[in-house]
Amino acid sequence: MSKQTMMKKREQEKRRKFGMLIDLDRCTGCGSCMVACMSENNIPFRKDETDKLTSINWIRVFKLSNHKPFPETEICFLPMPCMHCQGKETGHTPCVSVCPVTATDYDSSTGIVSQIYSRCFGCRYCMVACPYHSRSFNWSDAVWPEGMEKMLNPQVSPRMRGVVEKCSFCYHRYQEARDKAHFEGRRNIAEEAYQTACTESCPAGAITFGDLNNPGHRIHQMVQPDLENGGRPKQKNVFRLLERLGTNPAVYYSSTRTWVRNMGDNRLLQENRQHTAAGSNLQDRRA
Amino acid sequence: MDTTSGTGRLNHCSPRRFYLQLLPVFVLLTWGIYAMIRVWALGLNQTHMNNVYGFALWIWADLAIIALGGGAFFTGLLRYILGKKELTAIINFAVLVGVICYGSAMLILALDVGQPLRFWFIYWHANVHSMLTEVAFCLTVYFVILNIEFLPVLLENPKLRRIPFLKHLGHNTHAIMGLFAGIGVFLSFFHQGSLGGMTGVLYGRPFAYREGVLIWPWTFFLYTWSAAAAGPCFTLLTMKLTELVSGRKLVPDRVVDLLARIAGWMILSYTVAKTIDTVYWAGTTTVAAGFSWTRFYSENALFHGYWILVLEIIVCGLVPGLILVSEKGRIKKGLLFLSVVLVVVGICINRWTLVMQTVAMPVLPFEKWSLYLPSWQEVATTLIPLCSGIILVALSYRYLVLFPEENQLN
Amino acid sequence: MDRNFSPPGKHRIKNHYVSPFLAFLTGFSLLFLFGWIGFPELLYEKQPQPIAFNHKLHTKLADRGCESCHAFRSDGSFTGVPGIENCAPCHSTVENGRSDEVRLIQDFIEKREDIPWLVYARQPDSVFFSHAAHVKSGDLVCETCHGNIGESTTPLIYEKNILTGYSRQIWGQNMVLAAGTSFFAEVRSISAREMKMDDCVDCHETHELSGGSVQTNKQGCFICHK
Amino acid sequence: MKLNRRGFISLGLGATAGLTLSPLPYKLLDDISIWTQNWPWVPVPRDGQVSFVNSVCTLCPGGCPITVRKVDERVISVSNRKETIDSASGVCPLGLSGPQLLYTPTRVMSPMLRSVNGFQPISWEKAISILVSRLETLREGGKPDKLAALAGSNLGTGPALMNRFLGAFGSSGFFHMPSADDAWEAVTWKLTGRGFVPGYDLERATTVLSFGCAIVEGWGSPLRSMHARSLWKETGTTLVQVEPRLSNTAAAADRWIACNPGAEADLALGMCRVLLERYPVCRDRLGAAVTNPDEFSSHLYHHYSLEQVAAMTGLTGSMIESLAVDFAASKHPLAICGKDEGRSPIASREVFATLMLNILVGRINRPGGLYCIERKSDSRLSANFLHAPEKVFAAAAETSEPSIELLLVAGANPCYSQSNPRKTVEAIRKIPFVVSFASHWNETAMNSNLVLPVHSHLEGTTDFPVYSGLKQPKLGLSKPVSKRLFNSRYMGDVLIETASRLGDAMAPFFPWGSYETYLKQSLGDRWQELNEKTVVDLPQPKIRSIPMMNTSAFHSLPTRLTGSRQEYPLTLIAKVSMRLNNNADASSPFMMKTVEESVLRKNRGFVDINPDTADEQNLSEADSVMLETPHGQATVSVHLDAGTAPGLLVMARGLGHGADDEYSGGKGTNVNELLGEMTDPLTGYNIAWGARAVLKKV
Repeated sequence: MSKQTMMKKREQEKRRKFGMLIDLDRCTGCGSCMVACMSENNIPFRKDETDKLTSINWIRVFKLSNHKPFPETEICFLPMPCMHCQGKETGHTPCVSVCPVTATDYDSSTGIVSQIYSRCFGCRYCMVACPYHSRSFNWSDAVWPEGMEKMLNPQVSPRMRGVVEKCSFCYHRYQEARDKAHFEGRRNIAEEAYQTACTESCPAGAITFGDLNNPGHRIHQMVQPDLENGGRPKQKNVFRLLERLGTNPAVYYSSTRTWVRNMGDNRLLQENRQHTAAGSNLQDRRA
Repeated sequence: MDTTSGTGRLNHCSPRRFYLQLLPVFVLLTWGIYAMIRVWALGLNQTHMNNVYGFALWIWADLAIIALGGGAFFTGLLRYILGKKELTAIINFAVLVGVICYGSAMLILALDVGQPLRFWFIYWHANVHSMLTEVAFCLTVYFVILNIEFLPVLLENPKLRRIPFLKHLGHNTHAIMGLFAGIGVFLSFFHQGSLGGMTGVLYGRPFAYREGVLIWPWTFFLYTWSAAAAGPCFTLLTMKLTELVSGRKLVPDRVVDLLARIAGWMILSYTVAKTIDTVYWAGTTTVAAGFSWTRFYSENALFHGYWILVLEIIVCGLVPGLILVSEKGRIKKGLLFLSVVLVVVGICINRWTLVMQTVAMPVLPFEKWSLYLPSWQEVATTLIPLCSGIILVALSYRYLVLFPEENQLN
Repeated sequence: MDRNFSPPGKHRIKNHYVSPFLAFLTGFSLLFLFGWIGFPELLYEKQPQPIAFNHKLHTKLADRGCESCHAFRSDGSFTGVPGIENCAPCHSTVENGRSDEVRLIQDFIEKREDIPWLVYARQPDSVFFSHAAHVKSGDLVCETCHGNIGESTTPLIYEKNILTGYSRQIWGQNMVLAAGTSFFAEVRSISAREMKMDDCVDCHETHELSGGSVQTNKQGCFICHK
Repeated sequence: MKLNRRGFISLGLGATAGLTLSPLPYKLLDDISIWTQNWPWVPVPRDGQVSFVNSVCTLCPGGCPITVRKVDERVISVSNRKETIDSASGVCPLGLSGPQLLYTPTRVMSPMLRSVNGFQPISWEKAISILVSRLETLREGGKPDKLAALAGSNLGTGPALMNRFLGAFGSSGFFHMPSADDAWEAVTWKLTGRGFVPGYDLERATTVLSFGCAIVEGWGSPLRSMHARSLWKETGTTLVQVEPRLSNTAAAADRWIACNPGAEADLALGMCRVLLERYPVCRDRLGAAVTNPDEFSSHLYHHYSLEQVAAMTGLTGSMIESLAVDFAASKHPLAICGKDEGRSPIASREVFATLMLNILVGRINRPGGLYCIERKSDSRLSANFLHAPEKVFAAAAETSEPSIELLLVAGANPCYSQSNPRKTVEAIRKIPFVVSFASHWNETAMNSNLVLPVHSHLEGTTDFPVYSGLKQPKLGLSKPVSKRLFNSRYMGDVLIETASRLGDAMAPFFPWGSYETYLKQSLGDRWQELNEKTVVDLPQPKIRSIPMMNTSAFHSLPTRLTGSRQEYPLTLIAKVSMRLNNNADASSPFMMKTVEESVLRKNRGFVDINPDTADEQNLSEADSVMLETPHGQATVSVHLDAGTAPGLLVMARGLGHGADDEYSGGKGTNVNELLGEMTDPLTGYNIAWGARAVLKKV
């Protein structure tokens, strides 16, 4: 391939910004995304995993409640991978900007925040910087029981003790897809050629993954990102977590329930009163 | 005995007695070193840190120690650059305290990283956008400078003076000490600041985040300022303790008074600045993030309550400040040293909240506060600076001339 | 002569000391030389390849050159070092009873075991290297990185760095120089011959494959890392 | 020549200088950090040829299609890849755990014989001869009927072969773990003389009234139910969930009816009465379906007035009325039953009530309604419902001279999954010789005398019929995705070989060389298609019109929980979650990792309790208490959950496994131990849906 075409290819690549939309009305909290992620990304497991604060998870499912008494109670499950924030100004992601050794980095050609285990030296500044707690630290050496190391995925490098890890949007699948494209002399990568493990595994079809910059991709229509304003969603009922901090996540959520959307960000007391008032109109569907 | 120490001191206890007195400290130190080895060998699972408490006791200790070590650069500034000659009586000691603090700080940093063998990445693969990089660089360079500053004091030791090379070295370094002090001040300004910057730039953490000028958040300047205030206080405090232990007067009152007065003005002005910062932060910065500042102090009031603000700003800021700037206050030595202690405590609390509360408090509305209790390994290792500090001061006091005017005073 | 007879006491009486300068020089030269000569000897462990493979011979016989054995899979991934199944068809029986051939057949082909080749260009596990990107899209020939290994008749002794486990040299040092003749490339090609990330970076930069990362103005880390 | 201090110092200085000017320090620094990047104890998975194999997941009766990703010979992950991203896909956590369940060290790696000092590995040769000799002694003793077998289900060639084996040997003691479908068959048998199972047309229904079915938590065929629910989001189908707690399904439902536990049938019958009173058309439909309409109506009239039903269900009369009206008003209303995953036997009243409700709204064998499907399986297999395994075991346990002397267990784990497991263990231990065919160590294998390793779900070829509520039953074929890791065999092969060794009496009944030939033969012409597609439709003999039925047998009043309200003021029920394996075997390490802190902490299980109830008991979050029911007791912690009805205790299923798996064993409590038994008066199956309970501070 000549230099010009390579340049063209890169230009066209630069425009990519991968993102995720999770439909909270569809999510049932089954946990498939978590398991699929573990088995795809060689995430270690310990004999006792009940201490969630030292447990390594690339995607966690939170259980939200409207805190009303029985039987007005409502719950909603919220899966949370790494938000792959674009940051205040592009690339100034909370974690990326603080890493002293560029072990984590924002790639403006994919919008993905990378984490390199062989570079990370475990200062955990990025974990402190991340308001979503999306990052986990390898407090101990991972141990796979006799024989189980056979199921490790060669496309993802197992981590050593003392480094930070997090969701990579299954970037290795993008590498895989690009490999194939290179081999076949193509440049474009089809939407279905690069899907994350959690997206693929969700039985409820609650997760949509794709290129936010590509009008052809479903997520673009479902979110309608305002790319001038860090990709703020224009679509009704679509929101992002902690929008006010200006982290500009690439992970979007949607729900028709007001109280759920309110859970997505912090509000001052007076604001809360208004919103809960607005939220209550949804309670009548309860017997 | 006298010959062993060249300090011209007459009543000098026997080495046996000297080291016996230090024995408990050595024991404690050994415990710390044992813990240190465990951490390096077995990894950070030896601590009680977790994915929420990425920073904990150690980072706090670092921030506090470096702030307290600030006495070296600030006294240096006053002595060599603003030419306050009388401070010669305490500058050596200030530098020693600095060396100890910075040495310990670097040791703790080396403990705190998950991959100690990759420590040099921070220099070689430095990301200039990171405050931590700035800290690492300034810290290292300044540590070297401090050692150079301390060298002449070391070379005062008559045994070493016998070697002409070292003798000349000593003299020449003395001559250019001003230059080093200058560089030291410059570096300190930055790394003390960057330490404040470390939490100040975290725009994902409304409790810690501050606006500022250029790349520097307000905490950047507040940290330098508070270090300049607390450093001298800590120097005075340790000096006082040495006096108590040795039972000898080491520094003339006028020097103490001078240093205390300056420190007083610093802490007072700092308190004002800190108050302005807090008010602005509470009224503007946090509101933009959707937090009413009361949330930070009411949701987990027992551990992170309003009491912190009162204690930090009024009890440990305003009060000692007023005492130290007033002639009457300084006359009463008891009162003077009480306020010195308060300032030191205040700075430690300030660093504690900015590290601990920042991570303890959830940012997502549906997450909970989390609390943390350090493991014995963390505590033990954090005691290393204290122990090594005591030992080094004792040794230096015995074998070196820390207080030039000591003999006139006794 | 008379030294031998002279009583040992003598020396102790007129004990002249080593001059500091001489001492300095001794210390200096000792460790300087150790660092440059002795240390590498200790660091690298020479290991022979399991079988004295003759590339030249095979490339002559093979119809599709390197790709006959080092091929792409249909999904665009690269097989790299061929498994034993590539050898079996031709080496079914012992033809010239050379020890290597016998070993090949008895120890590996008959046991269906892959030959534990020592790979000079082995990449760290954290690296994702796309042959497709370099060979297909980038139009690079194998020699650019692997040098003239194809013409070798006997394999180069594998010098294993006992700390890192990697080969001391990528065949023929081409790896570094492939990055284009920047000054540092030249220097590295002489001094450190072990492959480093900088070698990749240099090459990518000379081909203006930059952008991506806001932090480094280079490509994003995930271009080559997994 | 001597070295004085100065000389020594300059030597040192020189050395330092020399070192700094040599590459040593820098190279060392670099290489040591590279060493930390390749620590020998961090495994490096080998790269290789990636391939995908389609198969069917047989880990639960759902039989979902899966695609297994392999690298060379290694199984890496399970997915459900589709050509288009829009088409429904996904896999449940259990299915995704396939690779872990394949490679786990808890696999049975060779035949194991129990001796005084634990299990000892033995050869297949020895194992089979032991089995043969045991059988011969039975035969020679003239008591072949003392041979019994327990299978996981009564579907497919495996159980059929087992049944055939017993038949040939001269024993009628073939049992299987009873299922919801068995209960349906039993009930419809009683009603109409023809047993059938329900085929719910979830996809086309417009209102789904679910009596505690955990639609999004693994009900029926889990993926199918999940997909249906997602589909409803688009089609606007209303899901009405009748359940005493805010389960994930209730949360996902459009309407949650917080009905008293165990009162589902009462609610259904109450609704029936409302319909009969309000709509003549319903009365006509009743007349068309039932031989004794008046008797039925008067039964409802006497026992199911709005007030009575309100009292039983804890709902208001108006609510019940509106429920019935809305239900009838919908275009394609469908009532479904089967609590939790809908796999364990359902109370006959519940089946009956659900059936009647669907009859009254005229949705039998109609689009979006309830299809009556006659199972292909030999109905003798399923119809001997009157002696359910627990009864048999109980008998075996009680009688002094055991009624079973040799028991074969295959694909079942009664020592965990059966009600009152402790009693089952006792019973099993009383049986002189127990052989279990198992791929993994489980509670039953632990309590057997001989354990024979069978292929795991990714190692063998097996046919897998799937009914579990499907409108169109399927036949799946699981493929040998991975090469066999251990010395395992097909149960079929073992039976065939054993038979041939037993000589002419048995051999002729097993003419096939191997299980696979038997499988191919029994699948006949469908083998080819099945082998390609892995899933095909089962020919479904629908019962066009149900024979007129007599309901009188069902006019009994509901079975109540044992134990006095004074002694046991609270009620314990179980909850299911897809994050735990609620079937016979233990959850995978991955699944255990997803279990919430409010369900398990360290080894302590939790029960959900309403905050107000907790106040009354003055308990606060995570307090540990002694939970007692008439059947057993356990130490648990409480989790305050507003979604739980007052007076209710909810404990997760799938915990408290005993098998020595460090990742799932000994964690939490097996709720079956606390629920005990509640025998259905008509079917004899255990239908324990809950138990009276009391909390005592510890």
